[in-house]
Amino acid sequence: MSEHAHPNYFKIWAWLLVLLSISVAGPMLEIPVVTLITAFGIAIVKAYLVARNFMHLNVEKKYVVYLLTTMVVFMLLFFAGAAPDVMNQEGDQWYKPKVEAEAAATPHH
Amino acid sequence: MRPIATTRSASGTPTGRLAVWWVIASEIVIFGGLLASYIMFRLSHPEWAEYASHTNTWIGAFNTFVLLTSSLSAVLAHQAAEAGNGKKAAKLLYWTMLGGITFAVVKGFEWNMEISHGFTISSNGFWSFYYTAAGLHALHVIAGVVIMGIVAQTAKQNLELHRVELIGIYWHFVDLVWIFLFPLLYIAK
Amino acid sequence: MLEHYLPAASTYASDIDGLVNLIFWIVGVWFVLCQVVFFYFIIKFRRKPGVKAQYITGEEKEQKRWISIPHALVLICDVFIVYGAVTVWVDIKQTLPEPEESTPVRVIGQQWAWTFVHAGPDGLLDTPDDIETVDELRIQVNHKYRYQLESEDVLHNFSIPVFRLKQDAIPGRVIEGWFEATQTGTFDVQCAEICGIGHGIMAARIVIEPAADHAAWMSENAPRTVLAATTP
Amino acid sequence: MAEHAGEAAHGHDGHHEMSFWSKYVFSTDHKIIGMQYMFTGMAMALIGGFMAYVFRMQLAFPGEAVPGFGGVSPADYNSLITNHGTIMIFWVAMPVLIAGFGNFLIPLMIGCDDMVFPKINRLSYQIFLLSAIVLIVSFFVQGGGFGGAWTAYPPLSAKAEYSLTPLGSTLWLVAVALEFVAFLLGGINFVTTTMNSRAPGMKMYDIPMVIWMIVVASILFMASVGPLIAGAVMLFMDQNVGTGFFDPGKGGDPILWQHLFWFFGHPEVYVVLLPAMGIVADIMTVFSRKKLFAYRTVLYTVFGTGVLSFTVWAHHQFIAGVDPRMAHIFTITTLLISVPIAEMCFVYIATLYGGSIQLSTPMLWALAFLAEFLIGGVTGIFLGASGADVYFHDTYFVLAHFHYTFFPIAIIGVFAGITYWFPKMFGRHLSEFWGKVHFWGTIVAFNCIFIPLFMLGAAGQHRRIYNYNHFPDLATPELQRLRVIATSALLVMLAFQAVFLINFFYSLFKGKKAEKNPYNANTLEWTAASPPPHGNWAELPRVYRGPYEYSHPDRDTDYWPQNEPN
Repeated sequence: MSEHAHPNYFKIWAWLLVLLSISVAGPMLEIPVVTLITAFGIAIVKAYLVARNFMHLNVEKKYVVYLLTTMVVFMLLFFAGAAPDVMNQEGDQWYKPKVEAEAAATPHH
Repeated sequence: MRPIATTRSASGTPTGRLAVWWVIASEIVIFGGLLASYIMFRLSHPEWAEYASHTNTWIGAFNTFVLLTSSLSAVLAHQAAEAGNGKKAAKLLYWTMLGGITFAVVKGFEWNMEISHGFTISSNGFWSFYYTAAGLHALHVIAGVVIMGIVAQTAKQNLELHRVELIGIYWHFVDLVWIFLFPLLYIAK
Repeated sequence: MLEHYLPAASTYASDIDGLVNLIFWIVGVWFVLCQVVFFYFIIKFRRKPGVKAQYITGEEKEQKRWISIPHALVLICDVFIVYGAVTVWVDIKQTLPEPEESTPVRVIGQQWAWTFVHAGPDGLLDTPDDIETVDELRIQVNHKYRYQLESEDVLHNFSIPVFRLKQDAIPGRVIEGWFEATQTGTFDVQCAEICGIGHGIMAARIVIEPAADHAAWMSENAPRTVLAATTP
Repeated sequence: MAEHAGEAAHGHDGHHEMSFWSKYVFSTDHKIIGMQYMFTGMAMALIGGFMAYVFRMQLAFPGEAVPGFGGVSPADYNSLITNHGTIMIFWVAMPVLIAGFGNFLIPLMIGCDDMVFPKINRLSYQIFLLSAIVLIVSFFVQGGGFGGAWTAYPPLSAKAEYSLTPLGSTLWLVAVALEFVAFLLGGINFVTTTMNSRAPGMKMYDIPMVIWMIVVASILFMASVGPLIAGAVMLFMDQNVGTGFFDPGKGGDPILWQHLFWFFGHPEVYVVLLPAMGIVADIMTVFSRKKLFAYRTVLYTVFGTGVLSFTVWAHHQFIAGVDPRMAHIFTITTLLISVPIAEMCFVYIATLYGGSIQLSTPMLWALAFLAEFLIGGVTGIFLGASGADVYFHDTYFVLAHFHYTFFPIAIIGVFAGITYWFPKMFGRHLSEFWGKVHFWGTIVAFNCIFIPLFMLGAAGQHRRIYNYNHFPDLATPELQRLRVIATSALLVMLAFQAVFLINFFYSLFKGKKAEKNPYNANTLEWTAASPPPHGNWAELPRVYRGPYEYSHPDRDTDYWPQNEPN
């Protein structure tokens, strides 16, 4: 580990801050698509920068990257399996009646 | 005394670091499960956008800034530890801890403010997720700060310097989780 | 095989029984085959003095065949089972009879009783002639019914073994399905999802009667709510 | 790494006298921790078995006071079945099979002196013990133990007004969550140890199958338990602070819990299955003096099973209100996973071919595992096929099916392992004769318990009912006779466990002394003393070949230990 040249950590930090400002500024345009990109697209870029340079995944053994990616893929799989029931309001032969409007209207204790 | 087993490295990755990767792998699925559930609910409840508009983006952004900066000092501590400079590494770890503490204190104020405005954990689904996800993350921050204190203590005496890297990797992961929590809880409105 | 234990009283009960038989024979053959070979090996290759075991790596192609051919055969059998399962499933869970040729019935589970809202003589729910009963479902034989399954509190499961029908009732969700009885009689309705300490007493009966009897029961009970006596 | 220098310098930390406490209670030695897990697991198995006795008695003789327990109320009954399931899976199968054998075997079989993190290992056991205590406490709190089934589906588990066990459900959840933490710590230790601390020369394909399987099981556990931990946090909040994650009235969804639970719950089946499969592989090769048939194929089927196990979870929810279209996908994946498992069984049968089989007690258990597990495997097909599951869901058919998988795993597999490694663990032999008496008594009685339950399931008897008198179609004398047969067989089986316990404890102190390698086995643990001292070997072994070189044609002896240069 000690042989490789270190990236300039300050530079990466500066980039992260720039990206942070963009993600905060994005919603001010009030265009949903732009917000989506500035919020989540930039989160992915930030995560990539941190994982690659701060966690040193760029010089770590490849199987570690595969391991972590596999975990993320499992979560996508979970999402794909659960979303048809949890996320939808209706499906094949079932629907969720609108109880929620009432529940939201009643004050919570 | 440390067993010989700990000093072997058949996989090419030092044992401590390997273990940290496995810890992070198991943490990914913990946060992953929680966030996947949140996203499902969020997409099926358009009205949550309205609830989310009561969060304070500026506080969230400030905390993101604090965590990103503390990640920088953590990685610099790792660099110092690699160079064999335990004193410097410890000092940088103290800065990182300060970042973590700042994060937690700001979070405390933020929650206090929100609860006093009536947004409690049982107000509605959004706030339940808001407090649960951020709370789980904050527990990780606090645990990180405590462990970092122990690591810094030994690093100061130039002992167990490899631990500086290990706690650093964990800290970056905590930072990474927040990078996703920030847009999910604050920006998406 | 299932008919040995209880009658098949719905149109799709025999489909399920057929699927169960299909699976039984497919896996049965595999099972018997495996066990016969297994016990044959155990008996044949018992330790004998002076006889050394063979050295077989199992890594060579002609050895691996002993595994890969059964492997492929299992896969083929799986295709048949999947085909059978999917057809039966689509019929039971994904097909709804047309409203004109069927009658709706609302089934509501709660701790620890079933409430059945019969459509009454007009064949429509949520009209004044609805007949509400507790723990007794009355239907007409050879007639299609569409059920709307709801739950008031926790999970329940609307299960009629003679129909081979099961469906969870979930609070916050309405689930639809259908059945058509093929023989008359009185049978059990179960709750097949644990629902608290009264789960064991959450029993109901389904009464399947000829069209004339059913019509008579409806006209007798139509306007007012009837609380049927619960089974002991 | 310069730290390798330490390897030669590692003398033995002398034989300074250790007190009983530091030697057996707060030890960091992997063997002692393994024993702690194993004995705790056995104690919990007795509790779980007692629960089975009480509720089976209630079913056979409804309403009559059960000797040793008294009358069984519906609340008692629910709590008994819930905790029987929870204990047998989380506090028996997992600690004994993975943590017990894993701790004992991994360092010994890969040739190192301990786990890589001995203190974390100790912490793992302590958390586990705490979780067991919390669970036991939960039976005695006000309102009684949790009675919402081991799957803990909300809203029943989430609200005290539904479950009527306000404290019991929360303590149950806390106990399960603590247990997960213990196994995460243990699992990280197992995986890291096996990846990094193998003896010099031990390559990937030289690792004994049982170690591979325990490691893959640990990885499966780590990768699948996360969502359930998140779910447990959410359920805890629902129970105690009034959130509504699973409450439809507050915008939540009870189905979400089922997904979180089964996303873990199905891989969990393989988490416990694989170590048992591994134990059986090692025993079968030793007692048939055969090389394991197609080692690599077995390994690939294990990986295949592992990956596929993440894609099948919703077959537990076919009729639980999930969208019916999803059932097709999960039927296909479920039937696909039958392929690698069937292949594993074929490989094991093929391993016997041309062998020199000795029917010793461990071998009997290993063979019985395969014979009985096949029944569990083939009956699973009925449940994985969505159309047939419409009928079988929640019947005793399901119950009998998974007992035909879990019993071979958690009981037969464990007995195989204990009888096989007993000489290594304690330096003494178990009695073969009483071992065989125990074997036949257990196996015959086991089948007499669960075959009647298959029939009851086919007759439509649904689960978790304390008294079938309320269901006229199920209250027939014919079916009641089957219930009585099952209960009687259970009593016989439980009685035979006394034979084991007496044999075990007698042999522990008075058994015949065991030499280093009583079975002429190849793997490294048999090159250490019986029982191995702290640090396992005076000089750590090197490895030159795979673990299953039995009856090699070039050798006079029929075994070829891994550590012999030639």
